Amino acid sequence: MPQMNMVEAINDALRFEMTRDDRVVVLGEDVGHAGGVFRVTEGLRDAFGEERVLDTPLSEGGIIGTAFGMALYGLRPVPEIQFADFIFPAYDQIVSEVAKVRYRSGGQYGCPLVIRAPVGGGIRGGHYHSQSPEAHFVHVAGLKVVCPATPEDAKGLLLASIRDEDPVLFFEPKRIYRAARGDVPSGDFTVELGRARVVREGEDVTLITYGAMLYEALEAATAAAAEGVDCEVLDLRTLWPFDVDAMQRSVEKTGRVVVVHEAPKSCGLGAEIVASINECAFLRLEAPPRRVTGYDTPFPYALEMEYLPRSPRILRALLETANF
Amino acid sequence: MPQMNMVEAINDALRFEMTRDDRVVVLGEDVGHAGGVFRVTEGLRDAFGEERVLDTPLSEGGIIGTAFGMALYGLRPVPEIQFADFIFPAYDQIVSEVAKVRYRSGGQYGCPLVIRAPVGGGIRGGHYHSQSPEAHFVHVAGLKVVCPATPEDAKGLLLASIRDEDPVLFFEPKRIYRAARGDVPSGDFTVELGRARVVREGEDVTLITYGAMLYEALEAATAAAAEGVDCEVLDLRTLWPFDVDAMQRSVEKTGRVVVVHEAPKSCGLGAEIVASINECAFLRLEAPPRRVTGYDTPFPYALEMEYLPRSPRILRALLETANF
Amino acid sequence: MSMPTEPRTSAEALGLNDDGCFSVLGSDGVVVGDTPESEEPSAGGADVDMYVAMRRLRACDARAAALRAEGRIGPYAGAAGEEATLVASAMALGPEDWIFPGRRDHGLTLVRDVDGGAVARFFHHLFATGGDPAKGRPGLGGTTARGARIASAGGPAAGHLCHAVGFAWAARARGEDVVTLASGRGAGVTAGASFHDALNFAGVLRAPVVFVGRYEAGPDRPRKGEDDATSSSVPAATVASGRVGRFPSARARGEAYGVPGIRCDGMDPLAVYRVVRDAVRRARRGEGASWVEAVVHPLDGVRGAALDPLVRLRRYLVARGRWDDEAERALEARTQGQIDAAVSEAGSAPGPARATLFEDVYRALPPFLVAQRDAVP
Amino acid sequence: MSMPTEPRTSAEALGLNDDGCFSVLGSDGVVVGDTPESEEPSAGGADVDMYVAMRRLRACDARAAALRAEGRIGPYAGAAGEEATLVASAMALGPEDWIFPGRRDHGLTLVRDVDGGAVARFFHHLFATGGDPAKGRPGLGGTTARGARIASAGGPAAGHLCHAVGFAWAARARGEDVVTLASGRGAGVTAGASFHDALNFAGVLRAPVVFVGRYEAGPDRPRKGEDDATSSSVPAATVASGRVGRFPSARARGEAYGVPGIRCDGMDPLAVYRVVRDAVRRARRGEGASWVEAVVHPLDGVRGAALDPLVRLRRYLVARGRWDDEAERALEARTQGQIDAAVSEAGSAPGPARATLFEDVYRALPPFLVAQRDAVP
Ligand SMILES: Cc1ncc(C[n+]2csc(CCOP(=O)(O)OP(=O)(O)O)c2C)c(N)n1
Ligand SMILES: Cc1ncc(C[n+]2csc(CCOP(=O)(O)OP(=O)(O)O)c2C)c(N)n1
Ligand SMILES: [Mg+2]
Ligand SMILES: [Mg+2]
Repeated sequence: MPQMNMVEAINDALRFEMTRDDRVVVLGEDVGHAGGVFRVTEGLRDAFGEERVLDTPLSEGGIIGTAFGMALYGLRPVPEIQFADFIFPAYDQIVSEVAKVRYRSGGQYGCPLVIRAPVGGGIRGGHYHSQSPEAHFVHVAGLKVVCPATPEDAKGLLLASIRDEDPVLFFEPKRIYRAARGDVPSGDFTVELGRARVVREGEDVTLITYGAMLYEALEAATAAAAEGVDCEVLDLRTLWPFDVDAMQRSVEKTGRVVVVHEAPKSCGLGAEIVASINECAFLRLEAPPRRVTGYDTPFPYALEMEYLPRSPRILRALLETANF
Repeated sequence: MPQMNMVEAINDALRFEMTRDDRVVVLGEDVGHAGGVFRVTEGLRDAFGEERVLDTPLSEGGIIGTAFGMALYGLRPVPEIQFADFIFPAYDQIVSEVAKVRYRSGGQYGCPLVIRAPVGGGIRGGHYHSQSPEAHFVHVAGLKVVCPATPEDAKGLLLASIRDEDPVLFFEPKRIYRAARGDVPSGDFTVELGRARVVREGEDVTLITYGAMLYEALEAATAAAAEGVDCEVLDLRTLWPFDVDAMQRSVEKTGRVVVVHEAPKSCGLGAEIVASINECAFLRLEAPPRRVTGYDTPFPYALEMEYLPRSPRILRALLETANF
Repeated sequence: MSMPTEPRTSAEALGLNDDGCFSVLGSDGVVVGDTPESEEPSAGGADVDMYVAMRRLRACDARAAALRAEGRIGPYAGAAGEEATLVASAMALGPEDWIFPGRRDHGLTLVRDVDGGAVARFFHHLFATGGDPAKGRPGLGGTTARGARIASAGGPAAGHLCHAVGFAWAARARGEDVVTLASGRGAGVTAGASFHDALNFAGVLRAPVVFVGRYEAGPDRPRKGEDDATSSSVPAATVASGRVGRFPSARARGEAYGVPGIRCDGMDPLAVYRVVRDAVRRARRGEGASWVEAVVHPLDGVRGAALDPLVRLRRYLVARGRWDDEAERALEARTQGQIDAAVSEAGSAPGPARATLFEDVYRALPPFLVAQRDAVP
Repeated sequence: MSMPTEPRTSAEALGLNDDGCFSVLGSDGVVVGDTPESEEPSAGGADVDMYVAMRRLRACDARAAALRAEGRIGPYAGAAGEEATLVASAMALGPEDWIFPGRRDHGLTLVRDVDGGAVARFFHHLFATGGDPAKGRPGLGGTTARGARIASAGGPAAGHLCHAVGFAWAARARGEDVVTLASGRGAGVTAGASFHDALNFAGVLRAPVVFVGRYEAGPDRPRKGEDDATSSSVPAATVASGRVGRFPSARARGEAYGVPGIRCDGMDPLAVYRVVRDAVRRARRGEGASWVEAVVHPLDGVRGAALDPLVRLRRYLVARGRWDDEAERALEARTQGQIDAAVSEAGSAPGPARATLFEDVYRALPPFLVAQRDAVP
């Protein structure tokens, strides 16, 4: 199997699907001629032409609104938002139009599109190039939200997302765009949406995370093991609808849970995870579920490494939870 | 003390503060000449003139962006969004600009404005005139979120919000705009932000809610009492930062909790309430915290009364929680 | 047909004013302006159909307003006086063309009456019954009629304009000869930021799309600091409620995006037909988007009453021997019969089943929604 | 000063083209066009100050680019070639006037050097030290300088334009004689939906605001289906990276909102000065907003090199005996001294203290943030 990084895996997925299905269209700021600021769409315009890979004006509302129309027509648009921080000008289109059209039309229309956007910090991007807005979309009925942590999942989940009949927010953790490398099946390959992956089995504490924080979590789990705490690490992969069965199975075993994400804590996805676990595994809980997350502040440039929930913070929470 | 409904109380607060503080400016769609679709701003334009009460073009992004500039100048703008459902075109301004300017400017600038918007269902408003988007704002660092349930609180919280140095989302439950009536202190009167109100004391289950659902909750609490379950009902009033101490105090006493809100369940404010209670009162919990909320669907017109978490649904959750 | 030297009524004044506001019919139903009689005034022979559709819309609208007054349906925003724009713009399209309706464009479904069921569906929508094509979910204005090639109206005033652009572009990219029309009403259409996106993207993508906005000509009350922006000769798209905005010419609005703009008398079906049909032809030729402003007046005002599109088109047809009192009576009877039947059917039809609450959030019902559904007491 | 009949260089061609793109200085530093020499070319006597500020900006920018190349600072977007627009537009304001900067306008802080500390603050910002006025939070482009009456730049390309409108309106409503300038760079300024809101609200509110957008004249590579929208005589605000957009005249852009628009040579400080100063005067007279497009070219390209604003203004000043090599050497030495000192200070200054992470989210630290702060390991 070829080794790829995340960027290559996503590019490979787009290339594969654009070849297989001529309804797939890529659009966004600088995705064509320039190949995207992170080179994710590199070469696609040369390979598929200007009618399949569209450079658009710099307006996210226009990008998503236009993609909505393409999807209604029957295409499979894959718009890119250059940084997830800039998805908010398109928020009304996503919340009021994309998410609702199937429902409001009585099922007459669907809006199968995949909005790709790099998320997360740790690359000196600063205040407006580092945020993780997934919870803003989980709370919106009608959307699916995906966030891969490995090149293999990036390809498999992206292909599954494009083939899904519902709109998907596909968040790509940019900190590991190149740092994460691994085997990626060539050709057709999908990873079913809605299934978490047990990345590390363990008995003592369940550690639930996704995206770039998977690696911090694994580092913390290794450190915890050295202290005699055996963590089970779950990579959610699909953030909504998330795999509550996998969480329940793990917590039934461990009775303890720590959730890790980069986004601010309050009303973040971690809150929903904790609340859901309360609903499905309350009697098994032996310690209060902990959240190790970005702080409830805007994203800071100079102090980003303090802001991110890195392994020492996770480790501390793991040990406290294990010893509760 | 004069009796007022919510509309009158809010109008009274605006009138009082505009008289007291000439920096207060009201702006929005149809707020001037027409007095607002719900008549909340009625008479203000005649009383204070066109320079204090501005009819704006129909563009929420423009309304909030312009209000931002007014606030930076030193005014106290109180923009109205005609229905909270239409706040999303302004979401980028609120999330990327209003919420972040104090932080990103190193504290050089603040953005003291109050965004008023009617929320909630139950008035046959349909898909786009019924939503409750509070959680979308709680997750954004830098914002405060308020939602009164009585005319007295409406006045007192609005005056406190306008005098607050930080941006406040002020959500007005439109279902009780006229249905809720009560004594409202005349003249100057504030209710401190961040304090919940114990509306009904009880020993068995803590019922946490806000806005129009307070009345459904009270109805359910009365019904539960008839079945021997004694509920303590908390009206949060300020949704962010919320009064975790009040919740903790109550749950320490009851050990059981039910949260009620109209907004969709997943990643709603209820999730944060449950997660926070896990953090502060885990050992006291005798039953899984329950959420009785709107469903994870878009807001439906015909079936809105099924969608809303009305008292029978709340009652069932109360009894199950009490008997867990 | 020669160009008259003097405008005869305010309608003619509109037709000839230097803002390019175009009209064909005078208030007396007589053709004015520079229209060659050969083909244009008859709207390609569709003028009788247009009249029939306008009558149907007027009658349905009146019944809906009455039902609202009785409290039998929820909020209803009427279309009286706007029939010319709704009907003529839809009929200027070919059957393969698509329409993206706005929040106030429910009347469009009555024009594209593909299988004769449109009147019934209209009232099922208003009563939000189980027979509502939208399953009772949006409430008024959530127009959707896939069978009639009508997309799904949302809530935000201008949100759908970009959708039409993407749809139009997609159809062209797939080699289909389809033109897409985006309809809308009110100052929100142009004030909304989506207007900017839609015209910008339409210009850049050279999408075969026609935007048609209906504007109420306001009280022409000059507002502080705006006296230069509105003048009595320029119908100002301001509103009785006091909503404000600058009102440049339609041409100026479009020019910023490389999209030609034109303003026409929105109560003149033949004018709307011609303007939209020209824009449709332009789009079909691959020349891109157009922006059409159709000026309407409240029918219960002096100006609006004088410009009633039904009166004008009827006079025109009668003068040409294509319509008479008998035809009118027959149409009236038929239409009222349809409406009575539809109201009695929809008015007593059950609402959507409770389980439908959870359908169509996603294509398939996910387990967490199954759980929510099954937990319903 | 008479109007030359023939353009001499491409700059002059810009100055005279029928799109209204205005210039004062030729590439040789000689005044062209219809400018009365009496007052205008000297920029109200501020031309030497302008030159000094431009030099300072050029030197700071070069040093920043070098620091970036060394990896000592984060991403940096330079301003080489754009000094004329940044400096002249800021200097066309009075000291009581305000500036709302965009994401690429960090150079503006170097112009309004109110207390001599601007260079040091500039580098503290780039090094994101504890001495950064923005406390190291935004990273590059988060320009903020309240003491210099400069607002706070955000991230979204056009988000700040409305802020300037509200601020300008507020100042006028409070009876203050303040004009507000909103600055921005790139096609995102006009493509962003906030552009539409800002110009619409500015027009409606008749706000005393001046919008100045810098556009890179692109490779003039005609794009499929766009050949009529860009022509060699109209500097197209397209970008090397392939970003697309329609490029109407500045006049057409503004006209849709009742806001006058003008395009000028953004590498010509005297042209920018005059255009912005006229717009500022207009705003001060209560006549409302203006829209200014300043066309710039990459300095490392053929066209940009020929139009280097520093070269042109220096030639102009030397020809008038207001500048010479000695002055240049002294300025160079002084500027480099300031920069060296600033870089050595900021380059070794500590970053913001960890506790500052939690400050300024709200005016006062709420208990839940105290808890988060105190839990930091
Ligand atoms: C984005 C958005 N904001 C607000 C509304 C609520 N709304 C519906 S109609 C309307 C007034 C429309 O005013 P006007 O321009 O007079 O239109 P018309 O009366 O011609 O329909 C408003 C504010 C909306 N539909 N969309
Ligand atoms: C709303 C928004 N979307 C995306 C970005 C990210 N972004 C920053 S600069 C830029 C490119 C600007 O392109 P161009 O029009 O060429 O401007 P210039 O190169 O002249 O700065 C983009 C996409 C942004 N700042 N704001
Ligand atoms: Mg109106
Ligand atoms: Mg560029």
